[in-house]
This record gives sequence, structure tokens and C-alpha cells, in this order.
Amino acid sequence: MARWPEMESVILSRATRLMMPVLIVFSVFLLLRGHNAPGGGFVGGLIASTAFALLAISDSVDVARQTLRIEPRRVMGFGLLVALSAGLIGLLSGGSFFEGVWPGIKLPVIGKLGTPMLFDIGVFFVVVGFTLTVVFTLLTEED
Amino acid sequence: MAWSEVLTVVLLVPGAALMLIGAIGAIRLQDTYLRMSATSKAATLGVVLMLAAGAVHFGDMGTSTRAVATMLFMLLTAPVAAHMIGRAAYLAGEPLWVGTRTDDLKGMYEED
Amino acid sequence: MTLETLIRLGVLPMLCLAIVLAFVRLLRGPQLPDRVVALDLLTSLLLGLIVSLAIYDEKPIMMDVALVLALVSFIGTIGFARYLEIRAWPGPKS
Amino acid sequence: MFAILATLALAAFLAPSLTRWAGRRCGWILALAPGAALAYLVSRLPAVIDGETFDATVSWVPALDVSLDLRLDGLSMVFGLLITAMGVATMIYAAAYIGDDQRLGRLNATLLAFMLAMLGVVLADDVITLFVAWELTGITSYLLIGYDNHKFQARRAALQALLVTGLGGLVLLVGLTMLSWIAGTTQMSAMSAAAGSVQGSPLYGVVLAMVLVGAFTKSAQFPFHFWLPGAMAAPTPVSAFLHSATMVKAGVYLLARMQPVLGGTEAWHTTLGVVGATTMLLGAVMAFPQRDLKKILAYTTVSALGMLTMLIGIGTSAALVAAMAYVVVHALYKGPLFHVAGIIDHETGTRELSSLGGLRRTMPITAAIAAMAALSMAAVPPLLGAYAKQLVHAAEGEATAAAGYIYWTALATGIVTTSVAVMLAVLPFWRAGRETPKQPHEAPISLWLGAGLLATLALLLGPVAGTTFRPLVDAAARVAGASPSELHEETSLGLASTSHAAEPASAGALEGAADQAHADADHGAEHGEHGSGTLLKLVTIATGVLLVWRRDALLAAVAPVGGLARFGPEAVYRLSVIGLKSFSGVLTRFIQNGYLRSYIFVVLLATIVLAGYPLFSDRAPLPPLAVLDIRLYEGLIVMAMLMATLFATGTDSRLAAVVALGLIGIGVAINFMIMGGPDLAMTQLAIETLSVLLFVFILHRLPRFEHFTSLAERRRDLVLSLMVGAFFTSLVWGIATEGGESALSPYFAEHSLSEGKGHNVVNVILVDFRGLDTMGEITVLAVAALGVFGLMRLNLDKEKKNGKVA
Repeated sequence: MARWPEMESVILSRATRLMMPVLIVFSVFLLLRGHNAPGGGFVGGLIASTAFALLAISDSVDVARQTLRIEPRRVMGFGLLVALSAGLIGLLSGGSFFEGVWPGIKLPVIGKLGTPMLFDIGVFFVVVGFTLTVVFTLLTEED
Repeated sequence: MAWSEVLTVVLLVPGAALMLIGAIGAIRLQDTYLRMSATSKAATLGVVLMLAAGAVHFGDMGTSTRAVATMLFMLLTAPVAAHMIGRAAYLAGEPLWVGTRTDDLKGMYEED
Repeated sequence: MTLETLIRLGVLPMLCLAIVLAFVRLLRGPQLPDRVVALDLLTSLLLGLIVSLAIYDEKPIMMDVALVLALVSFIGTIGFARYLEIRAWPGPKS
Repeated sequence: MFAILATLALAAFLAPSLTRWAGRRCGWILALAPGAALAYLVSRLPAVIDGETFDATVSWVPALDVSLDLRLDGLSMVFGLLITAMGVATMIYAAAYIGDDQRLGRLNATLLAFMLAMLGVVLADDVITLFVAWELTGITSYLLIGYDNHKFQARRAALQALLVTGLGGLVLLVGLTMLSWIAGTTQMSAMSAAAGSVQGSPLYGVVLAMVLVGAFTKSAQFPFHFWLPGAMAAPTPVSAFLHSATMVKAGVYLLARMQPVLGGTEAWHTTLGVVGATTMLLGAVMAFPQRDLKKILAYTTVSALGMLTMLIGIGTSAALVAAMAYVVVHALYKGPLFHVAGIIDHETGTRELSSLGGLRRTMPITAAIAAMAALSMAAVPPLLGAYAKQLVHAAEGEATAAAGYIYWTALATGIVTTSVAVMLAVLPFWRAGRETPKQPHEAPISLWLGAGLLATLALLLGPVAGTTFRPLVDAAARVAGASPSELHEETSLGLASTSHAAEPASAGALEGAADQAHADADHGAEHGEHGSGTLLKLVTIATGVLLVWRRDALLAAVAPVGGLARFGPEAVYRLSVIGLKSFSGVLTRFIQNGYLRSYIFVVLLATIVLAGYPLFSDRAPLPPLAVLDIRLYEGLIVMAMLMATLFATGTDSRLAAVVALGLIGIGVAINFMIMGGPDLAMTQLAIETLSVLLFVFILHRLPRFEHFTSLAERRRDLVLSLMVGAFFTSLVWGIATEGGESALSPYFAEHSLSEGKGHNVVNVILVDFRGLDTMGEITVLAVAALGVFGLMRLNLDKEKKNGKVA
């Protein structure tokens, strides 16, 4: 007989397991190329959090929390910190707050590194943190 | 028409046709399960074909890999989605079409 | 018969007709699952539309949008299915 | 000059810890800070008297060329000396008076902070610096009045003072900014050059009114005077320092400082003259019936401030000199009187005039100080008060605007002030002894030392006023606009008359001086019947004493008039505060009634009205939209979205509505894509997914679907939504047809690669050009998430508490 509450479907959880890495890679890909082609922190963050939300639905919130390993709120805090430091680097290196600083290093895949890129990564983490905090809180309530 | 254009057309038009058939199926078929089988199978195959046409048409490395990724994604998720809807509909007590002969699931999800 | 005219006269009208039909199912669909099916179908149709437009307007960027739209349709369907299950069979809890 | 401000600031900062460490002796130590400032000013005194000025500037906001300009000239010297001298006396007095109350540290710190602010006001040469210091005095005064915050009376008085002076300050800010805009400079010293253009400009009336409101509220002029008696709820050292000698004179200082720029016009003279005279009379008359010593002193201060405003209103050189002289003299006698009142309260436990008497035997020194101060107040020669009063009488004669009114009010005030002086000095000390709650004995030295010094100063300076006191006052008057030529003739005369008075300080000699002053005043005034000044003075003093003697009978007769207070300005203030509270209550109940529906309704309505009106009120009807080449499928998608909207609003099943919304979202995303915004489309799609998910989880827990709103409400909402729809359509329509090219997008497009190092303009804008906005947005996101978490956590705990959760 069907057991409740984990009315989970094996097919769905297997599919999610398979898809998680693809989605995460795709979201990071969107994030890093954001500067030169459609993408960026917001979209990347949303896609990544959708992946985790899917995991939360297919299996359960606790599984999703374990896979994420870090408390979503802490992710958000970390994101804000990264974003702020990106702004401060501009200030510290003589320019004004949030002035873009381009050290001129050019990585093969990602392209030129710079503080706006760092800021974008900060945005990515904040968006992921934000969405997952909301989704997980709602889900915990429900389960 | 260049060789690649022919291939694109060969992939694109049947894709669109299949999707139209899927839509017609969704309209004419009698109950949820039949409609679902039509849409998930026909439409998904149609999309895959059109994505392939896209991949062929844009030869460059980046786009075609992404198109292939989307195709794989569709091939993976469509059946899972169809399965989930079907089960949910059955649980929700959707009536089967009067003409269905066998219902394998009868009795499997009894109220406990 | 260039590719563009073929798409404009062939593929797009077919897709538009399909969209109309799917939409009729969405409106008429007696029960919720029918509507979810219609939504799933509509999303696939729109995906097809995006791809054909990408080819028609020569914009490869649109293919990324296609992937995201596929993601949308899958997760939307899963969400609705999950909801239907809970509503249909809340289990001993409530 | 910044050094003395810095020392005061440092002292204020260290005061709390210093007070704890030094205990009762902290008063003497902390007095060093104002003492140092006093020493600095005195060292600059000779130079300032010769007309020299000292400037100091620190650039504060270079972008708006706002800088901290300080200037030490005659006028600021007089007030500076006043503040620092009174400051020293107050610090010593406060420590002894408050004793070992653990909040003494806070009081000392605030007092020193106030001194800093007051010096800031007096030394400021830049309008903005003046205003900042002006507001700081308001805040410190609020803190000081509300010192006994456990008493409701003190809190209410503090709030009242803050509101009245605060609002006045606000009006003053507008006035000053307009003034500096017209005059072209924020430097007050440079403004006098632009006096012509200021007085000529159409805005002169408005600027004048605003500056006057600022000054009148601060200096408690009628009808804003009621906050000052209320401020007596502050501890006595505060009342002595702020509400008699320094802060309330800031308004007078501002008038004197603005006299060269705004003064000289008919409006200036009449307003100041009338308001000043009325306040002067009102203050004196209301002081008479009071029973509490401090209230009497408060009302007499109001009266003195009225006189000062009137003198500045008269505006002749003699009047300005008299005003400056009276500013100092008033502080010299009012400060000690307040300290005496404090000593009486401290020693006998009560401040009720009726229950005080025969204190001269138990408190001889205090009695002597009170006598000296009161005599100076009643302008009995040879005290400095007499000299000042003589100048005042001379000046009153010269009044042109509302001369009659001024003359008679001045006369009446003279009488009442004398009687009040008698009430203060004679009754408590020389009347038959009365038993008081505490057995009175002489106050400790630190309590009467400050008052004693100031009172004896008034005594010593009296006879030699011409040589020592007068030059300083002239320097100040010159800054306030008195012309040196007239002053000179006045001084020589004053000198002559007081020189021979230098030998025996007999009253007669000074009488001669008074006559001559009156004599030369005659040729100015129309009234011929001056006769001799002495007769007038004797009559004033006699009537004053008479009034005191028959006080009780007089009060009984006047009692019914007391009912008038109900309609006074204080009642107006109270009513407006109560009215404001109830109005805000009603408004909040309407706006914040807890239903999300009404919030949205108010927001949408406001948007349409506020944004719609300016956009479409004066515009020609929208040009016909050129038929865009809308392709078939675009039209189809829009049609689908429209149908989905109708369906979503019509259906009863929430989830069907969610499905429809999902479709609309996807339609929008595709439109974005067609318009050429792929990453916008992607973001929209991703958000669409997540919102569907969130909706699904939330809907699951909502109760069965019922209609909360009545049919009428739904019809109203329909109309509103149609209006909103029409508004946004026409907005987009206008933009589409207008096609006004914005300067921004080309700029971003151009520089996105060169500066932002990225081809994707949208992302470069988001992350680099407008990085700060995005920073703000993600912070908002974070806070929102915490909000959701908090709310949800709340429900969870509740359910756990009553064990519902399995």
C-alpha cells in the first residue's frame, strides 16, 4: 500500500538526482558569462534555487537542506558580504565606492576578472539564499 | 536551398506537424489520461525535432550544445511529468473513459 | 521557397493553430488535471514557437530561453501534480 | 576659535566619566571648559572693541560650497561672554544643586553640549552653520527640560518646547535658504552688502515673516511665549542658564544679526515693535499673579525678551545700544535671581511665594544677593540696571513706528517689573517669618558663589558703565547696524554724564545723566510732557511698591479674568496636538485596516491619481498608434494572455487561477524575448516557475474558497482595475508614439564595452553602472526573506505550543 507522508515517487527523485548537476552547472554557466551574454547573477541564482526547490519537492526538505549543507540564510549573508566587498575594493583601491576595478587577469573560459563579476557572484548567492529561505520555510511548514 | 537548410526544414516541419497532432489529440480525446498520453508523447517529440532543426541551423558550437542539452532535458523530464500528472489525476479520482477495458491500478491506492 | 517563407507560411500557422486548440482545452478542461495538461502542452508549443522564431530571426540566443522554458514547464507540472496529490489524498495527518 | 568649541565638545564627552570620578567637586572641574572659552574671549576683547573681527573657516560640504565659517565680532563677543560667564556659574551651581544624583553626569554632558551649540549659534557666520547650531540648542534644551523624565510634567513641557522651537526652526530654515538664495551668499557678513536686493525682491515679505517666526518661537515672543513658563519644569540650574540668560536670547541675537540685512523697512519696525511691546507687557502682567518663584522669573524673562525685540524693532543707534546693554544686564540680574530661587527651593523645600518669609536672618548672603539683583531689575541707581534702563527710556522716545503704543506699554511694564522685583527680593526675606517644610540654613558656598559674583559685577559696573561697559556694547551695536557717527555723539554725552558720576556714586549725579539723556531724547519724541525723568522714575517705583502692598486684594478683583487663559495660545497648541493625534488615528484605521485588499486599493488609486494627473492633464489626446507590424503569433499570444486574465478572474478554483497566471507570465516572457531581451525573458520565466511553486504551497493551506468582498466592493475593484489598465496602456502608448530618446540608453550602450568591459549592456548596467541600486535591491531581498522566515517561524511556534503539529 502507498505510504504517506512520503508519497514520493521513485521516478521523480531519480530524475531529480540526475538533473540537479545539469541545472547547477547551467546556472553557474549563466552567472559567469553574464557580463558578455544574456545571463548574470539574478538568472543564475534563480535557476540554481529552482533546482534545489525541485529537490525539496521530489524528496523532502530535509534532503534538500542536507544537499545544500549551508543554512540558506547564511548563504544570503555570504552573498551580501561578497557584494559589499566588491564595492569596497573599488573604494580601497583609490576610486569611489562601487567603482569597477579590472586587474586585467584573463581566464580562458570566464574572461576578464573584475569587481563587477565579484558583485554578480554576490548577487547570485543572495538570490539563491533568498529563494531557498522562502521555499524551505514554506515547505517545512507544510511537512 | 543549401544542404543544411533542407535538413532544417526536414526536421522543423514534421516537428510542428507532430505538435499540432498533439494539440488535436488534447482536444478530441475523451479523458485526462488519453489526452495526457497524446500531448506528452507527440508534443515532446515535436519539440525535440524542432530543437534538432535549431541545432542544425545554427552550426556554431555553443548554440548546438545548448540545443542538444535542451533536447536531453525534454526527453528526461516529459515522461516524469506525465507520470506525475497521471498519478495525481488518478488519486484525485479522475473518471476513466467509459471505454477503457482494463484498469491496472484498481485497488492499489486504497484508502487506509 | 526560402527557409524563412516556409517557416512564416508553414510552421508558424501550424503552431498558432495548436496554441489555439491547447488554449481551448485549458479553458474548457472540466477538472484541474486537464488544465495542467493543457498548460504543459502550451509550454511545449511555445517552446517550439521560440525555436522556430530563433531560426526565422537568426537569433541563436533564443535557444537559451528555450532551455529555461523547458525547465519552467517541468517544474510547474511537478508542482501542480504534487498539489493535486496532497489535496486528493491528504493522508491520516489532517 | 574652533579650539574653544573643541574643548567644550571634549568636556561634554568626558563629563559623565569625570562626574563619576570627581563626585561633588566635578562642578569646579567641568567649569574649566567654559572658563577657558571665557579666557579666550576676554583675551580677544580689546581687539574686538576696536572693531577687529576674527574669522575661522573649515570647508564642510565643498560640493554645495557649505562651510563652517565662524566669526568673532562685537555682537558675538557680547553674547559669547554672556554664555561662557553664565556657563562657568551654572556648572558650579548645577553640581552642588543636583548633589549625588547618578544622572548628574548626563546633565553635565548635556549642559556642556548646549554651551557648544549656543557658542556655535553666536559665532556662526554661515547661515547653514547657524541653523545646525540653532537646532542643536533646541535638542539639548529638550533633553535638559526633560531631565526628570519620570515626571509627566517635565516630559510634556520638554515636548512642548521642542515642538514650538522645532517648528519655528523649520520655518527659519526655509527663510534662511531663501534669503541666501536671493542674497547669493550664505555668509551673513557678506549678506549686508546685498541688503538692497534682498529688501527689493518680491520674496522679502515671505523671508522676513519666516525669519521672524524662527526668532519669535525661540525667544518666546507672543503668541509663542507659552513654552517658556512650561520649561520651568527643568531643574533650576538649567532654567537659570538656558531659559533666562542664553538660549532664549538666540532669537534676539538672530534679529540683531539680521538687522542690517532685513531691517530698516516699515514692516520690520512695526512687527518687531508691536510684538515686542505686547510680549513685554504681557510677560510682566502675567508674572504678577504667579505664586511659584520660578514662574515669576519665567514671565519676567518673557517680558525682558519682548523689550529687547521692541528695542531692535525701534532700530535707531540708541535703541540698538540699549538692546545690547539690556541683554547683558538682564542676564546679570536674572541669572542670580534664578540661583536664589534655587537656593530657597533647595534649603526650604518650597518655591511658593506665600509660604516664604523672614529668610534674611537664616540666609543673609542669599538675601543680599537677591536684593542686589532685584534692585538692578527695578533699575534703581547706581546699579547697572539703572544705566541700561536709562538707555532704554532714551531709545523708547525715539521710536517712530507705533511710538505711542510702545511708550505706554513701556511705562506700564516698568511699574509691574518694579513690583515683581519687590515681590522677589523683599517678601521672602524681609516679611515676617513663616515656617517652611525644611528648616532653612545658609546655602553652601558653591550654590551662592556664581550668583554673588554676577550680582556684585552688576553693582561694580553700574557707576563706571560709561568707560568699561559702554565700548563693548557699542561694538556690538555697530555690528547690528548702528551707525558709528550717532553712537559717538551718544557716548561722549554718556561719558560726560557718567564721568562726574564716577566720584561718589550718589543717585543724584546719575539723575543728572538721566535728565540729559531725556533732554536729547525730547527733540526726537513728540510727547513734550516728559518733565523730568526722576519724577517719572519715582512714580514708577512708588506705584510698583503700592501694587505689591495691595497685591492680594488686587488679585481677588482680577480673578475672573483668569478664565481668559482657556483661549490663550497654549490652549491652541494643546488642541492642535490632540486634534493631530485623533486625525492620525482615523487615518491609520482607514489605511492600515489589516486587509491586503484595501492596501492594494489605496496604492493603485494613489498611483493613478498622482501619476495620471500630471501625465495626462495638459496633454493633447494621444496620437493614433501607427499600426505596428504585429505579426500573427504576437497577436495570438496577447489574445491568449487576455483570455487567461478573464479566466483567472472568473474562476472559483484558486489553482485554475494560478494556472492562468502561469500562462500570462510565460506570455510576458515570450514578449520580452520577441522584443529582444533574452536574459529578461529568462529571468521572467525562472521567476514564473518559482511563483507557481510558492502559490501551490500556500494555496494548499488556505480555507475553502469564499467571497470575502461584497458585490459592490467587487464592482468598485473592477472599475479601479479598468482605470489602472487604461492608465498603463496610455502610458506605454504615449512612450511608444512619443519615442523620446532618453539620454541614458545611448550612453550605456556606448560605454558598456569601454568602461564596463562587457557586451551584455543589461548586465553591465545592473552590476557596474548601477551597482549601488542592485546592492540596495539585494539587501531588500535579504530583509524580505528574513521577514518571511520570521512570520513562518511565528506560526510554527504557535502550532507547536498547542501541539497541533504531528
